[in-house]
Amino acid sequence: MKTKLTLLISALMTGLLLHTFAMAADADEYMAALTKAQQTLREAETKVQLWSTSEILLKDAEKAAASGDFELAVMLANEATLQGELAVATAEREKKTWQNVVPK
Amino acid sequence: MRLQRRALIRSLFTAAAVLAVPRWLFAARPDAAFDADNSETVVSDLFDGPITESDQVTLKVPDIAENGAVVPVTVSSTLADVESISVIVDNNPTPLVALFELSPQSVADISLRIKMGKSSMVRTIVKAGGKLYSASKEVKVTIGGCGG
Amino acid sequence: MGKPIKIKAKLKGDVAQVKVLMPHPMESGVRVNADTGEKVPKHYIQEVICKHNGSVVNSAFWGTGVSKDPYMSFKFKGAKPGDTLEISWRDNTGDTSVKEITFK
Amino acid sequence: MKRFLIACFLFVVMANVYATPEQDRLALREFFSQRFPDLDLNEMINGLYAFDEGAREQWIEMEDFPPYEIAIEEGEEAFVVPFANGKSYADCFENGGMGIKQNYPRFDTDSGELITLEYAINKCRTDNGEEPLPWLTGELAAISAYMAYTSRGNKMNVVIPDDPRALQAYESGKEYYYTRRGQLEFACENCHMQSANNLLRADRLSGMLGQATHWPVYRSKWGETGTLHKRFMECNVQVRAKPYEAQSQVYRELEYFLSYMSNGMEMNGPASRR
Repeated sequence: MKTKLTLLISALMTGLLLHTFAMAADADEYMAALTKAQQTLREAETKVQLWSTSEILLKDAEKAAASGDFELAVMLANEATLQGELAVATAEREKKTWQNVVPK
Repeated sequence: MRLQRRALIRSLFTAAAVLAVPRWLFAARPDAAFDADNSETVVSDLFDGPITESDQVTLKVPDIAENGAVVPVTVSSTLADVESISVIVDNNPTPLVALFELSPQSVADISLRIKMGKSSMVRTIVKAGGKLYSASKEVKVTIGGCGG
Repeated sequence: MGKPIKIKAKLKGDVAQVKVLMPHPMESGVRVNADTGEKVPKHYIQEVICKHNGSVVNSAFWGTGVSKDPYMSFKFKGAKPGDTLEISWRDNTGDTSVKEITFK
Repeated sequence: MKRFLIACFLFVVMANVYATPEQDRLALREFFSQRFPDLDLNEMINGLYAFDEGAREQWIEMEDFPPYEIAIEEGEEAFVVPFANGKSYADCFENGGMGIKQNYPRFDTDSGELITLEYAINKCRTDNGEEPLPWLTGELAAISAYMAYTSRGNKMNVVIPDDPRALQAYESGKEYYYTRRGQLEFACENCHMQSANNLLRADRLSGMLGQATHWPVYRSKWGETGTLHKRFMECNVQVRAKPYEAQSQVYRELEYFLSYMSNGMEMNGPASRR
């Protein structure tokens, strides 16, 4: 009985510990994701191509991180990065092609 | 009880009209009819007696409203002795939009801009010579978002 | 005191054609303020009284379904140059506005 | 010979890429006369009402007593009130500010600034020690509406002076107009040239010609009179692109291009729209 209890407690402790580690990793991961997203969005902005949706994602990511949900925060930041990359891709493509639609 | 009270209020209105307090007080605003949430109640609150559809009442509204926030409505009539004109939008939260009471000097020709939340039958009831006449037409309201 | 009423009136023979614009928010009590998320309270014109030389030719009773900055037009007989036309409204808050013009 | 051919080739390429603003304008009119062979292009100052008979009838009824008249009156009242220093708006503008809207935006070759009418109104205030007014609606839009009203019937006459900075501003505005952007990847051009007169959901799209002649506008959707830049912001949001600030460089350049394209068309502001 006593052994069983000890086992249970140690199992719980290990679980908690692992969870804490996982969280720590996620916080770093989030900071990295956030930095990348911010850089990408800034690039989109300098190319006059920022979407109206991207900064909202970053705000939501910050909120999620503040409440400790790093998994969601990382996901949202990555989504913002993806939007920024798409916007930059549009900018680069349009630079070459916009002239084609001007009536001549 | 409610009916009795309404009858009482109505007789008070009549008394007021007969006494002709300041002359412009044809009647008080029929608040209950304006608060009613369906056309049937509006009509029964405002009017007694049969209502006849009449081609002497013209209701001009667009088939498709350009903007539900501003729908132009014109009501005119060739009937003699028009006393009042009402505008009712069935599907509005409170269907009674307007009630105009006209003096004998008036020409029955009124325009107004109204709000419509969604597509609806728009109707007008004209009281002339003590009798009730109506005209109605459906107006489609589209859900926009862009435009300009 | 409400905003000033704007009146355009002209005579065609002895028939007066009157067009009126009344700056007013005409809040139906249904609209939600996007910033606060709260319903904007009802604020709408309930009565418009039109007098020719002091006697009423048209009294209009309105609900919440009249558009913002309401417009109405009407006609009446028996008007001549020099006659007066007075239009006044009263809203559900007790606010009023009055305007008088003289027919040319 | 080879060098001559290259020169010729380069000339053709350059001529193609660097069409003059006037060539752009004429090509644009040609584009619309081919798209709408039966339409008097001058009607396009009335936006979608040039295309849609049902909507046009309702608009004409609005014109019976248009709600922007409130703004014209308020604008006139505000316009004549002197500033604390005794000067007034009339002192800031040529011809006392009357009948001049068709010349805006104008490029100031001294300061290198691109000046829209609204920009000039607020500049007039700050130059005279007054606080600037909010850009989108209210008093500024009303003053602009009044000034537009006094300019009715004049022909749009935006000038691009012989200054590389002015031409650059025009070119930037042009590039902005034709560049797809936002999550929906729409350029101004997609809606207002290719799809002019088409329905986008329930809304009929206006054409680009004449889009700059009729501002400010009382939009029923807004329930008040607002400026062109308010509409730019709305357009951006509709394609899910982040809008710029009103009177930002980007929007002033866009207005410059858009207005130049309407050159020769009748000024008809302020206007009412759905």
